[in-house]
Amino acid sequence: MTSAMTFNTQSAPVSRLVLIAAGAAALILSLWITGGEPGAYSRQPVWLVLIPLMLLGGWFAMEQLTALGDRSESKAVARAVNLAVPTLFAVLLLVLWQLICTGFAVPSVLLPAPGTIGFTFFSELETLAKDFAQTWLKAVLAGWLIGCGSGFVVALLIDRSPFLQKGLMPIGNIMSSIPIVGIAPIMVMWFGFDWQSKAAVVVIMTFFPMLVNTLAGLHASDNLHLNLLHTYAGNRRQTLWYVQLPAALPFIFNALKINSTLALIGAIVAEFFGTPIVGMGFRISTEVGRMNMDMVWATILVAALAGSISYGLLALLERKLTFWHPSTRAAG
Amino acid sequence: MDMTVNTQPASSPERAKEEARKIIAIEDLSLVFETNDGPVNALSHIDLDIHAGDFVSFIGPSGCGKTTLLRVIADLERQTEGSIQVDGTSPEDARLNRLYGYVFQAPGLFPWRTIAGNCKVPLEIFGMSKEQQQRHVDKYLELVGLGDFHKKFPWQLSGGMQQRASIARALSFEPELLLMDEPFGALDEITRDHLNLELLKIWRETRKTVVFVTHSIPEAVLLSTHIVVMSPRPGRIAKIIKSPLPRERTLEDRESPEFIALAQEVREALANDHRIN
Amino acid sequence: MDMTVNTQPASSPERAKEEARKIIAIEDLSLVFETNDGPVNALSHIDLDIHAGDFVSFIGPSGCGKTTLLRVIADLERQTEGSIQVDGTSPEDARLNRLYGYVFQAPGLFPWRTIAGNCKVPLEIFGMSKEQQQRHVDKYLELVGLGDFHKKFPWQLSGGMQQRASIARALSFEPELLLMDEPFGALDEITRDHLNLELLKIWRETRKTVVFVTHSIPEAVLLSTHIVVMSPRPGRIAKIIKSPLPRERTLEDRESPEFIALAQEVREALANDHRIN
Amino acid sequence: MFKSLHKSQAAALTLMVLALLVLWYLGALWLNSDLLINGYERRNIDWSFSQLLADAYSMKRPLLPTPDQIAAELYKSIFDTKISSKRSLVYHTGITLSSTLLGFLMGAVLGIVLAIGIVHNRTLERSLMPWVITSQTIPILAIAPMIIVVLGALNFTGLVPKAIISMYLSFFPVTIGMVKGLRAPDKLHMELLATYSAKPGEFFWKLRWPTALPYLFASLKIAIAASLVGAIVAELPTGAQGGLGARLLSGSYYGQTVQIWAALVVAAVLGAVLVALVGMMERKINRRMGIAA
Amino acid sequence: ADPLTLQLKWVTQAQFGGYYVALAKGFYEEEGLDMTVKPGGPDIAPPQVIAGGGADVIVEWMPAALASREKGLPLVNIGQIFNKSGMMLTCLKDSGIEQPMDVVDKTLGVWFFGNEYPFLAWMSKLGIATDGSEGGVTVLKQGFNVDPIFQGQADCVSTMNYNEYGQVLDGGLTPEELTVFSYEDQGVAMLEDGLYTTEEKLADPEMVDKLARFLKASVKGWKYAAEHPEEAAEIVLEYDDTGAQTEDHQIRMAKEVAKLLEGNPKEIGYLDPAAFDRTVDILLSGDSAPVITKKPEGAWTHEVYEKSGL
Ligand SMILES: Nc1ncnc2c1ncn2[C@@H]1O[C@H](COP(=O)(O)OP(=O)(O)OP(=O)(O)O)[C@@H](O)[C@H]1O
Ligand SMILES: Nc1ncnc2c1ncn2[C@@H]1O[C@H](COP(=O)(O)OP(=O)(O)OP(=O)(O)O)[C@@H](O)[C@H]1O
Ligand SMILES: Cc1ncc(C[n+]2csc(CCO)c2C)c(N)n1
Ligand SMILES: [Mg+2]
Ligand SMILES: [Mg+2]
Repeated sequence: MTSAMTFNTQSAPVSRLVLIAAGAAALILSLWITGGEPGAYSRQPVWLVLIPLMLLGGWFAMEQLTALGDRSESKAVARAVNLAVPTLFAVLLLVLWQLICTGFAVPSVLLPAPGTIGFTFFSELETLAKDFAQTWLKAVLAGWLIGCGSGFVVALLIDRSPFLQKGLMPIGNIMSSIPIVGIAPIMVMWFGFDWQSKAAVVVIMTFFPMLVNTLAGLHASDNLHLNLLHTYAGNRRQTLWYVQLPAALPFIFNALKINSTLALIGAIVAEFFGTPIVGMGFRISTEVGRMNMDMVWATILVAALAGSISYGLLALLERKLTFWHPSTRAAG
Repeated sequence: MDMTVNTQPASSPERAKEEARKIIAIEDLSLVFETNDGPVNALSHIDLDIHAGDFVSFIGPSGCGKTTLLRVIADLERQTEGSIQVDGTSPEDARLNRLYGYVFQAPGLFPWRTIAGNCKVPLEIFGMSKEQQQRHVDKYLELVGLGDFHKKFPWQLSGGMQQRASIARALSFEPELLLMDEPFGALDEITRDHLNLELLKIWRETRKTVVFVTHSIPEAVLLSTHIVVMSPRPGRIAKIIKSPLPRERTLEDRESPEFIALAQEVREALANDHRIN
Repeated sequence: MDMTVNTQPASSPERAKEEARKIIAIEDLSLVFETNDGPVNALSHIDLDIHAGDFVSFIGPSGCGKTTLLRVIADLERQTEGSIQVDGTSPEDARLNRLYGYVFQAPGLFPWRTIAGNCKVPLEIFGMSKEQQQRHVDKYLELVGLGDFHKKFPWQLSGGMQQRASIARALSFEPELLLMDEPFGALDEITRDHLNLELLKIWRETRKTVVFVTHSIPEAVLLSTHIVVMSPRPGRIAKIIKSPLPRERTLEDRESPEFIALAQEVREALANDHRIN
Repeated sequence: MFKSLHKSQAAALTLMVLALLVLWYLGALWLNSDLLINGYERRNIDWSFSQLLADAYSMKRPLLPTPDQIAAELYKSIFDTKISSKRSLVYHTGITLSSTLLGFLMGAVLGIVLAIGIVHNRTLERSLMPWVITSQTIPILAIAPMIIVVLGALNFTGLVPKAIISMYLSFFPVTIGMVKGLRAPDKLHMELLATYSAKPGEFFWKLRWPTALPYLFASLKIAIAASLVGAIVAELPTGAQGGLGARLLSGSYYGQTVQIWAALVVAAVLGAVLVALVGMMERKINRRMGIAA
Repeated sequence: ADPLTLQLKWVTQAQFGGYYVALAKGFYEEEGLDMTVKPGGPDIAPPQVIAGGGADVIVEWMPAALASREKGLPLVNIGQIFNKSGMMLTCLKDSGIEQPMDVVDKTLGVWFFGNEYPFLAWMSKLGIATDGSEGGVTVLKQGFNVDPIFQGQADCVSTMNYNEYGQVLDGGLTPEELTVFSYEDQGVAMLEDGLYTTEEKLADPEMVDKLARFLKASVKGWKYAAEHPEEAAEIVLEYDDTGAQTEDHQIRMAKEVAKLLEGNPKEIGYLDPAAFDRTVDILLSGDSAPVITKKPEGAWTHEVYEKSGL
């Protein structure tokens, strides 16, 4: 059992690190050989051999790093590995992307190279920041807060009323399977071009996941715990506070996390249907039309960063608040 | 089946009222669970009186309705027929008056609270002052041998320690009536012996009434003033045995002839209509 | 602590080899769990030999390492020091050779399989033919009193019935060595008695070796040829008691003076260094 | 008892739907009357409340159409039009449905395969898992046209690019759910199989897979709804190739509010039906696995 | 027959009637072409499609085509179909807009996605700021329709005279209630629908030959469409996969589009170098948001036109 479940590598940590370095060197080498020369692969397909080689080297390095992390007893090392492996994976993909773009001289109007995107990202920070403020700080945040908040409150309100639940849940389920994109033009019609209409789309998108999850969470409390509160003649508020809410926390966080990515997508989609001339959705669709694909991808980068960071922060908060949950304990 | 308590005839007019207040009075009580497979007769025509200061054990094979009967007393389940009075009122009123403490078969601690925090839950709900809470919790955690574990979380403790914590929680608000559903089932023999003695001591000193579910014949004999032997399908009372043992008991009593005879009586009552499945 | 088996001195040169093959040989074995709070000495300097046909019980307070020791034998845990041989090979090889059947403390049935389907899991994995599977399953479910419950799903059975099914599952592939971790803990006394007798019969008839963990002194005395009394912090063997009782035993033996004396010996060994924590 | 439960569900639902309808009509009056009054005043027409009422419920380009207007449009484009006609909503539903289903299938397979990889390989878990989550933070609508253009360049046109966008949205819940599910087996069950020295394949088929099935179905329900969203999103940039998304877009393009709402209603019903179908499959398998209904 | 793919700039509608007529009437077949016409959509950028190899020739507006050229995608105009611009800004008189300078402080709906250059050029010419600063205009990215003018969200909306302007009228506004600024009249008009391909494709004589035949058949289609707008509209409706277009609407569009074909010094399809220079000059003169930074070289060719024998 023990042997079947743990990673088995014989090599010592030092030789492992050497191998990792070798993998990284192979990676950089291949980039250097072909990187500067647009169209190198089209002219000399031999160089393509480097790509599987590089992927193999990278994979090997990741495997070694993983083994290192799994074996190490120090928490710091484990944490560093947890960061390093996905980073290496991303770097690998980026290098591959860069190599293909330059090596095959892919037109930048089709797919810009990551280097170009990175450059644009930093040189256009100001524009990107304004767009971010418009779309994320206003529409997404407001919509997310209102949507999650109202979903939570409604769940609390109908938790004890089977009648309301029976009536509302089927409707809620149908509503949550409506593709929100369809609602976006209507919201623009109703709430105008500015961020309010985007926030409205976000509210609708986030409301139902929150409602459904919170309700499920409130029903997920241990029967024994409910019985216990019953024997104490605890009232509704006490039952909620002592039993139901803590048990619902993992569900609530689940919805918060899902919603954090949904919200951004919703806001950007809504901007597709009309907006003032600022915002991430506006930027994307406008710059596609202007063939500035580097700017498009820089905006996508901002979206991915914002989404990942908010997801990560929520996950962190979740671990803090649900430290007692078996899944959190297993992970920590 | 029609059986009344044979040792303390509740209906006898000559019983001195002051001697023992009737805490639980059950008359011809039945409970049927409706399930997909059809009705289950969990309890059938139960008659039982329990008086203040009694220590009553329910014993019987799995599925005979011990837990169900305890839950009816605690207003966690309602009978489908017959009547029950707890401390002269309905079980619901008794519950609302916070008359009893219930120890479940499983510890049922909140994983998000420390051991001390768990014991404080009822105290907080009953609106006890902070210092008083602390005093009670300290006292009862000490009693069950968890004095050093205040700040641990339930999942950092063994199953037996968790069960002890749940007992401390039930004791902490000093209810008049203790309802305990196999509280010591998960413990090793020595710890169980120790807690049996502690429970006896608390019972003697505070003159509480205890209703206790167990699978262990020696435990039932050691602790009880009355042993209610139950039998299944439908769940009913097969026999009620009054213990001749004095209130003061020690572990050594288990070797005494009275003890062994009583245990044998219980064993026979149990075996009487037992078949395996 | 350094303690060797006092009843069957493993190192004694005069032991007749044929008399009993050594199935388990543990020498100076220790196991330390590394936890966040620091290391836990679950097992410390264990020396123990178990011979073919023995029925060995581990008894001791909660947390003394009974389960851990059983898990080391089963290759579910690896010692940090010392050595262990199972049937002359490493525990891992013994496991790969499917030498033993393990009954866990909880039933651990698959909820998506019927009772019969659950018993078939090991047989399927061992590549037994369909009819043979059916024959084995029929036989052992009958044995544990579940002959009528083949097609039921686990959650349609009481806890005790589930535990019996898990015993049938371990027996079904007729392993030479049975490792049982408190298999009867969840059963009521009568059912427990019945299964104790069945287990004794199987053991006698098939000449299996059984290693058995229990909390119950009478059970240990009733079943075992050797009782290993363990004590906690660090987990170690406090005493190994060889039973003078014959292999043929009945429930009535529990009233015999030898039985009572042996139980008292175990109780004293247990009480010797027990304190409540 | 079962019956009365059913009855009260129907009663509750009816009541809610009725309440919703009343709110809807009130909302339509409230939203549309502003526009109308503006129009009256611009043209200096005297108007009465009854006229406003009549006009608000029969506008050609209302801010909020009434349910009966939507129903009429639905009737017209579903029953009064030949199914093969491009004006039939059934035709467009068929287009969307086919890419939804194809995308759902691909997403489910991809999701399961990823989850199996992640559960069985630590390196995959560490390298892939964070990016699986990040992938969903990329606004799909932003990359949808690019995917379609790039795939078009590779000669994938019509159904496949749309299905790939559906797949992009639907693989995620499946991966997350299946990783959870494949890790759900009790430690006890894992150890039990270890005592049988079971092989990895046996661990998978006898334990991990059955344990993961409930998780799989829970995520498949989310995935099929996401897949529908993906298909509709993918129909927006290629707004001229049919499908419910194209109906939404052209409705928006020509200010045909009623057409938008009709397409929305059909999309919602389609979503509900698809989720219900997955639910039915779940119940069927649950029954076979003996899990209580 | 030789396969050839055309990518349109927008959804199937009478704006592209000529190509659909040529397709339906078999003009392409006559020229030995196996023609595929791909409709576009709100987020389909035809230059991207041709860069990815998804089309051989595209319908595009000149500013967008020249912008792509600067971005490294060498598009070349091989034939100009529309000779006049149909784009205009339609404003509510109620908002107090009579003169161009009246738009100051108003909210204007503008199409982006590469269609914003004429508007920006006009504002630049008028000296009105578009970045939201004091004394400028508030610009909205207009969605797919003209609703903002009905719902009071904008004072002016962008319209094509052959399409959205009609929708404004359909929506209940009368020409008397509206002020219309046509970019053509304002002197900032740029060449709209033209046919573009890449330098790479033009280097292949066989492709040039195919394109010449394509141009010839297309122009034949356009002439037919201009003469028979009702029939052209009918044909367009047949090709519309969304089933959302209406007959009245398409007939009107076909008639209006026919007017944009007029004014070519030679045949339809001939790119007047003077018109090209005008467009380039306007683009270069815009000081805000430069579309192109230098005069493009080789951005058009008459090779295909001449080879087509028109
Ligand atoms: N909620 C319920 N619904 C249906 N049947 C129930 C329910 N609760 C208990 N039962 C049934 O009622 C009977 C009595 O159950 P109960 O739990 O009281 O037994 P018990 O004596 O406590 O058994 P054990 O010793 O195993 O705890 C059993 O047959 C059980 O299956
Ligand atoms: N995986 C583990 N990690 C850390 N400590 C462990 C682990 N498993 C067991 N222990 C510790 O090792 C000691 C022995 O545990 P073990 O389960 O063997 O006790 P036991 O004798 O079986 O007790 P019980 O009678 O309660 O089952 C205990 O202190 C326990 O807390
Ligand atoms: C999002 C969006 N972007 C641009 C246009 C403008 N546009 C592109 S092609 C064409 C011809 C119209 O018939 C027009 C107007 C639009 N309408 N919607
Ligand atoms: Mg019970
Ligand atoms: Mg144990």
